[in-house]
Amino acid sequence: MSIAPDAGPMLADSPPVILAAEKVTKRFPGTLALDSVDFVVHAGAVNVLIGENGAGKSTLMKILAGVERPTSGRLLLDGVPVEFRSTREAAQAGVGIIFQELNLYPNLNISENIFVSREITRGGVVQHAKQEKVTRELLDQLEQPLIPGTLVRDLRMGQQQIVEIAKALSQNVRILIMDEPTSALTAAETRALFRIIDDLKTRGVGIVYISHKLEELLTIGDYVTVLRDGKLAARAPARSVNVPWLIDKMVGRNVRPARHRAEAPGRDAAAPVLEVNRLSLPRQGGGFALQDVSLTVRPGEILAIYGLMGAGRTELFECLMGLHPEASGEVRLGGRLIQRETIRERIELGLMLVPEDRQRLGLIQKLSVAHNISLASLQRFVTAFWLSDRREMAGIEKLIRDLAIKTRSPLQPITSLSGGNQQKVVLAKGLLTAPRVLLLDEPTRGIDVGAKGEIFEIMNRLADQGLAVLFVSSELPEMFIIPDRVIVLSKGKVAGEFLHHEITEGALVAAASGRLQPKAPVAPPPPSQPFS
Amino acid sequence: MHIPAAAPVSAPVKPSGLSLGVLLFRLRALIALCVLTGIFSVLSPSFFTQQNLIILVGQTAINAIMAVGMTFVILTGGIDLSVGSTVGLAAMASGLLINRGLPLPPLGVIVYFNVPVIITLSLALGLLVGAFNGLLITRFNVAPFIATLGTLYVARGTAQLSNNGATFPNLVGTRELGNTGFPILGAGSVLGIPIVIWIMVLFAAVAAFVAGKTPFGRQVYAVGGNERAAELSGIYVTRIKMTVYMICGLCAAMTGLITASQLVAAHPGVGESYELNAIAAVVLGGTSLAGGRGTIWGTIIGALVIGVLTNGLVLLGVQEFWKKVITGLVIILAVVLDQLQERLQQRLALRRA
Amino acid sequence: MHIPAAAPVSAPVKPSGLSLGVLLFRLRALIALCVLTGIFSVLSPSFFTQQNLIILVGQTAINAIMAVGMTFVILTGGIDLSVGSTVGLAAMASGLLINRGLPLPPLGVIVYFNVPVIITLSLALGLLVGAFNGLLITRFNVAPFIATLGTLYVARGTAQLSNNGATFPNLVGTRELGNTGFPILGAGSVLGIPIVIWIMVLFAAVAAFVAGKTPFGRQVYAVGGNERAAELSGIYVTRIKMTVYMICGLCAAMTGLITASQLVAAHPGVGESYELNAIAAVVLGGTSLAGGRGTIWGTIIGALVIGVLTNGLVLLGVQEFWKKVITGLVIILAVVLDQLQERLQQRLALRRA
Amino acid sequence: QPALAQQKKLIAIVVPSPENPFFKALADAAEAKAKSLGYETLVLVHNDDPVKQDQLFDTAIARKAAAIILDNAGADASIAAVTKAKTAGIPSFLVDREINATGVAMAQLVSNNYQGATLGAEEFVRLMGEEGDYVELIGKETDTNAGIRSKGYNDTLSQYPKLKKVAAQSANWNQAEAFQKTQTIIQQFPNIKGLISGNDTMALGAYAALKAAGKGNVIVVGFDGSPDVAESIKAGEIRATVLQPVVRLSELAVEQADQYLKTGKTGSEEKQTIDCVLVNPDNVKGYAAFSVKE
Ligand SMILES: Nc1ncnc2c1ncn2[C@@H]1O[C@H](COP(=O)(O)OP(=O)(O)OP(=O)(O)O)[C@@H](O)[C@H]1O
Ligand SMILES: Nc1ncnc2c1ncn2[C@@H]1O[C@H](COP(=O)(O)OP(=O)(O)OP(=O)(O)O)[C@@H](O)[C@H]1O
Ligand SMILES: [Mg+2]
Ligand SMILES: [Mg+2]
Repeated sequence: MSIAPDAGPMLADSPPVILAAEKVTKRFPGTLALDSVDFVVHAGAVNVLIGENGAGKSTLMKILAGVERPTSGRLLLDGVPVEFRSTREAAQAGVGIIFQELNLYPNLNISENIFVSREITRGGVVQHAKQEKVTRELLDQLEQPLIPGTLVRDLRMGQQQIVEIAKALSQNVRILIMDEPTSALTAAETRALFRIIDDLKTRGVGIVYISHKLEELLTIGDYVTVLRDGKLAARAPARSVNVPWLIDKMVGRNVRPARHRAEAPGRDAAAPVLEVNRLSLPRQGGGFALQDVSLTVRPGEILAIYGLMGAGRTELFECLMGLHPEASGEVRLGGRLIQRETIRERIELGLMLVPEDRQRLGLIQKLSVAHNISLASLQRFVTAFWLSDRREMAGIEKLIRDLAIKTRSPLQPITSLSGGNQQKVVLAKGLLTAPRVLLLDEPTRGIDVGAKGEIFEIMNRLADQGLAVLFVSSELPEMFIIPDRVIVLSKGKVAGEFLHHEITEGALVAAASGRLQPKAPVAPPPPSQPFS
Repeated sequence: MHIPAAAPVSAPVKPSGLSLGVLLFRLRALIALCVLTGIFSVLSPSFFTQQNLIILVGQTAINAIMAVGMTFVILTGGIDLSVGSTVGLAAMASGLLINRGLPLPPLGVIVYFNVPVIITLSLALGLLVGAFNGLLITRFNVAPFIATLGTLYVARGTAQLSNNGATFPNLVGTRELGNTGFPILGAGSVLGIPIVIWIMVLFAAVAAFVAGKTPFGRQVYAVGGNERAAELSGIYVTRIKMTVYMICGLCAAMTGLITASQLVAAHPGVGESYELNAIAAVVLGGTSLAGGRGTIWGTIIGALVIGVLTNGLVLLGVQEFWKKVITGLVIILAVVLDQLQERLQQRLALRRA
Repeated sequence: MHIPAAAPVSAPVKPSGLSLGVLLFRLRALIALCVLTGIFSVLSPSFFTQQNLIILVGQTAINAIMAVGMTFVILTGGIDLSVGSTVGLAAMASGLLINRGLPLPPLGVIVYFNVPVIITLSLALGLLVGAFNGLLITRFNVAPFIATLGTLYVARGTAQLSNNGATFPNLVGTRELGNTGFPILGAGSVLGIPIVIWIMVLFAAVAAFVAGKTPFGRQVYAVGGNERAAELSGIYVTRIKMTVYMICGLCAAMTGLITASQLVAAHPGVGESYELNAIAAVVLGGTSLAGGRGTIWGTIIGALVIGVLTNGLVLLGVQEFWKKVITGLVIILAVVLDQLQERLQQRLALRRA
Repeated sequence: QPALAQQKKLIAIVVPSPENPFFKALADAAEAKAKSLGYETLVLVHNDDPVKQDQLFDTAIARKAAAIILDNAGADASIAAVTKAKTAGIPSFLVDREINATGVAMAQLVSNNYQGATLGAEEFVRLMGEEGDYVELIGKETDTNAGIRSKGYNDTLSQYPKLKKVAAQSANWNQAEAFQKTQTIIQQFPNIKGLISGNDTMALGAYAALKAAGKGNVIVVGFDGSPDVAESIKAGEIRATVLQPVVRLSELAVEQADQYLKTGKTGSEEKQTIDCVLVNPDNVKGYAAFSVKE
């Protein structure tokens, strides 16, 4: 098989190749997603695949898993040419995949999701009990105490991703493809996953691992393959490379690392734009999703909400948007009390949420990129009583440029965009409404370093323009750089609040896990207090 | 955001999971059923008599059997408008086979079958119609609504052509030809219960088992829940869809045989607009037309609601036009009641919080 | 996985975006339309005559106008089975107002309106029926299928009760009462083109504009595409849904008025099972019953396909039963043709890439 | 073929629904007659939808039909269509059902539904022995003939105090519906002695239900005189039906149409009614497709 220029070192003492893609090219109408790419999967190793959003990673994986067929090029299984005409055939060959966009059945429960089409039966009867037992074992491995009988519809993103992983683990595969498996996982959950990956390695399973979390890649990766614009950019053993190398190979240009911007003078004097006072939200079937949450945000401030999954961060945002009428407590926007306002009214008042689950809450899959972006701001493009195409398109194209959304034309169906670019589209929709307070729930999920940098830059820029930006993230590293202030939620309560200079990993983790006594909320910070 | 709201109620309830009480409570339209029964029992002395209840259930059976098949189709997110015509077609087939036999021109002979064979052949015809629908929907991916609408016309037309618009009368068969006994299907009874009812029970029980306990059943729900995911996780979506439409065709044919047997005649127009009743029963039973959610027992309850209503209104001798109005209102109220009960449940759930 | 496949074709195409040629080519069922027209022109000399074409389009209009309203409903992912009954109800309303006037018991007077007012009132009634559907679907979140099925019965029953089953005859009005001229709506013509056709064109044009060019239209597509996402983007889903059902009711009422005016009589049974034709037109026109995809012009083509077929088969004097069979087959073929053409296009697109 | 069509004159025959043997016989007879008189024929079906009927008339006009034989879709709702044809110079000859207007149609030949109903009722009375409970099945209530027949029945039956009508329901001319409704009614009134039906299809459905319930001896009387009921009468099940001389009707209509086209006048006044004939075991042997030889 052909060897890429700098692939020399890695073939020396490398374990055998199970699956190889040779000169694989994939054309979509109007896009060349893959351009004669070579890729190999080593047995008992973690084969990392990285690249910018839209580089072609998922497409390549879909080809390995039999979802898509290559326009040209071929696959070799144990050196023998093979053709996967369906995921079924791929699975029979021992290829398992965890898709980037979750593929679950909301109407079925966890164990049914895991065993669908591979049910455990006796005499043609499905052994639900048995399935649930196995499911519980799998979930224990993943350290997720979930009830196998819960409907997947009622799970949140992170939990759904766990189910996907469990599903893949339940079928003993020779090759396991993971397309951004940790995008919705917390540090703890990720660690659990890594333990499992190590275990799989020892059992000789070849793992393909895609992620945009570069540090993570280097910790578990054995071999790194970099794609750029559908071409093979580089290959190397993981130990021989570092983050700057990765960034350089995948982006080509040097990306400005996310920075904490210089504080704007007098910001702290300004009146708070958003005040939340003793917000509480009961959870169905007992307990509170949120309990007496109070916080204030000033114009031009970036406030991060940190916490573990299930901490209630998403609910906090949902309450602010008015999705939970049963919530109690008061919310003030620019001093004005908000209670009965509809979502539209809140948007017009300058509140905008970029939801965490882009597929279910963010996108209209049947509309084009353009129409998705303008959806929340149509009124602004109305002349007389119809839409002005020209003005609408102008607004849309500006954002596509600002956020560097990778799409052939604004009229492309949204489904044809890569995961990360879809995320950008949702963000673009939010920005087009010209909000005063922007609520970003996991805005950097599934976004490449370059784009992440861009998004943080945008957040900084918006803050400089006087916007208040609240963002939820499960990524510790992000906490140290961008936010002026971090509020940690734990089990629905405010478990701590830290100013930029106070933020340390230990403190955040302690607070998130509820081990730290919440000090009296310090917000708003005293004007004298200098930022560093 | 009523989508999640609906979830707890109409999710495929696993009997194993919860007590029968809860199960019943969870079935849609049950309240409506009780209320209606109550009202009619009060208004008409002859309603809540054993005899009438048997007749009522018997009349319901015809619709229920179709609805059972329809449930599978709707669970996959499809729909079958052709059931009514299939009823007519199967009826005519049985009529033809009994009165005329099967002419085999090449051999220059006419073959007469005995009743069991005739029934089998007519049911097979139903399967065939279903397969035709399935083929259109899977191979040529025609939208189920359109595909089955087409079949609705084709099958009806064929039924009418089969005897050039005329009825096959007096389907008693003759001893010499050994094809007597067809009327028993519709008129006979075992242990005092009409055979029709036994058939309904059989179909319902088997269907409920298949839907709830077999891999096929799970996969039907899966296809309805997320077809693309189903494709990707190796389910033979095409095969599943083919099968559900064939099941639906089979059930419709069964209904056709029963009506023919009851009327002791095969009328080419029989079954017209039955599809609406069947679908109504399914939806009243809490199955979501979007697919993926619903139960067979729910469907049976739905069919009973319609059955009780029709029977009761006849007993009260309500004038035809008022019948229509009342039927409409009840159908709507049945579901509204349901929604309210559901919300109540949620309110309570929160209260408990 | 035809879901993404279909997207590029039937996504709300912005005419500005592409040349009319491409637009037409993209409209579903167009091929079927051309083929049919061709066939009939050959088989029957009197088919492709100006006179017959006008008649044909006029007959299509009745269905097309309903279908236009139905398109909006289906775009939101809903369905309206009650249009047929609404047609009957509106017809009876106009009949009542012309022949009997509006009795106001309290005042002990009977008010007679002139034709424009009568038309307005009847249309308003249509809006009312739509609002009723919308209310059930949004407030009480009853599944559209069931809600409108209920309304189907209620509205039909009411129509029949309105004159106790009888027809309102001879709707010419009287000069003294100043309510003459109603028949013109159905019989009159402007510039040699029947008013009916002008109405269809008007409705279609306005609808196409609304669907393609206004925020409302865009939001209709959004609601059909992903209701929850739409809601989060600040769209008043409830309001949108209410509106589409009211539009649908209005269009149905318009059809009712036209038929009453053509018959110069209001028959309580008029419009029965029209809903199927309307829905068929919409789906033939390439609108997805799942919502979010489709165009008004597609619907018009769909209606024309049905119209040409009916008219052509009558001209040829095809025997009734065969008519059914052929109609069914054509409906199916129309869509199959479409699928093939679509695949071809994609193949080409890839070639070009 | 088209060339030929130009020479031959066209007669359009518009009927409700060939699914009902009654209308089928009507259409067939008319068609046969017209062909024998050297016309081309075009049989059209309106399924009781006046709008469809109106459209069929448009088509008939477009086809330049010489005359239209019509079994209409509504006494009032059909006037416009017939008028339209008249103004287009096409004469309409109505059979079986009248319209509520004169001077638009060339002829309206109807069997005397009222007289027929009276006939049936009298036979029913005789069979019942002038006493006992009975049920009436009414046709589609939006249908003129359903009303006339019901009236004919009741005007006669109400004269016998010992005859008690325990239930009256519409079964919309429909066999299966008649079956279910009868099924329900007879368990409500287990000891009914007779059932009189607005047409034969309903009578057949009703009798099937009665027989299944072991009440085969209940006296059932129908209306139309369809072959199936004739068979049933032969088998001693249904007791009697009222035969409408539909074959005669439509033949007459075609003859008058022919005469009008040749001479410009029909030779008979517009409204013509022909009396119905009772069919019962006595004369059923002489029955053949909607006609009996005494
Ligand atoms: N079905 C499709 N039709 C058209 N273009 C497509 C389709 N699927 C993917 N593409 C294009 O192929 C390119 C690669 O997409 P892919 O999903 O592989 O990117 P990716 O590397 O996975 O990005 P991300 O990190 O955001 O997931 C993108 O430009 C995308 O727009
Ligand atoms: N312990 C729990 N029990 C039941 N439901 C939970 C639990 N934790 C979370 N959920 C549900 O999951 C959804 C999202 O949870 P939540 O908003 O608390 O997570 P989060 O803090 O936003 O974390 P993330 O946003 O990273 O998923 C909510 O609908 C919530 O009801
Ligand atoms: Mg990807
Ligand atoms: Mg969250």
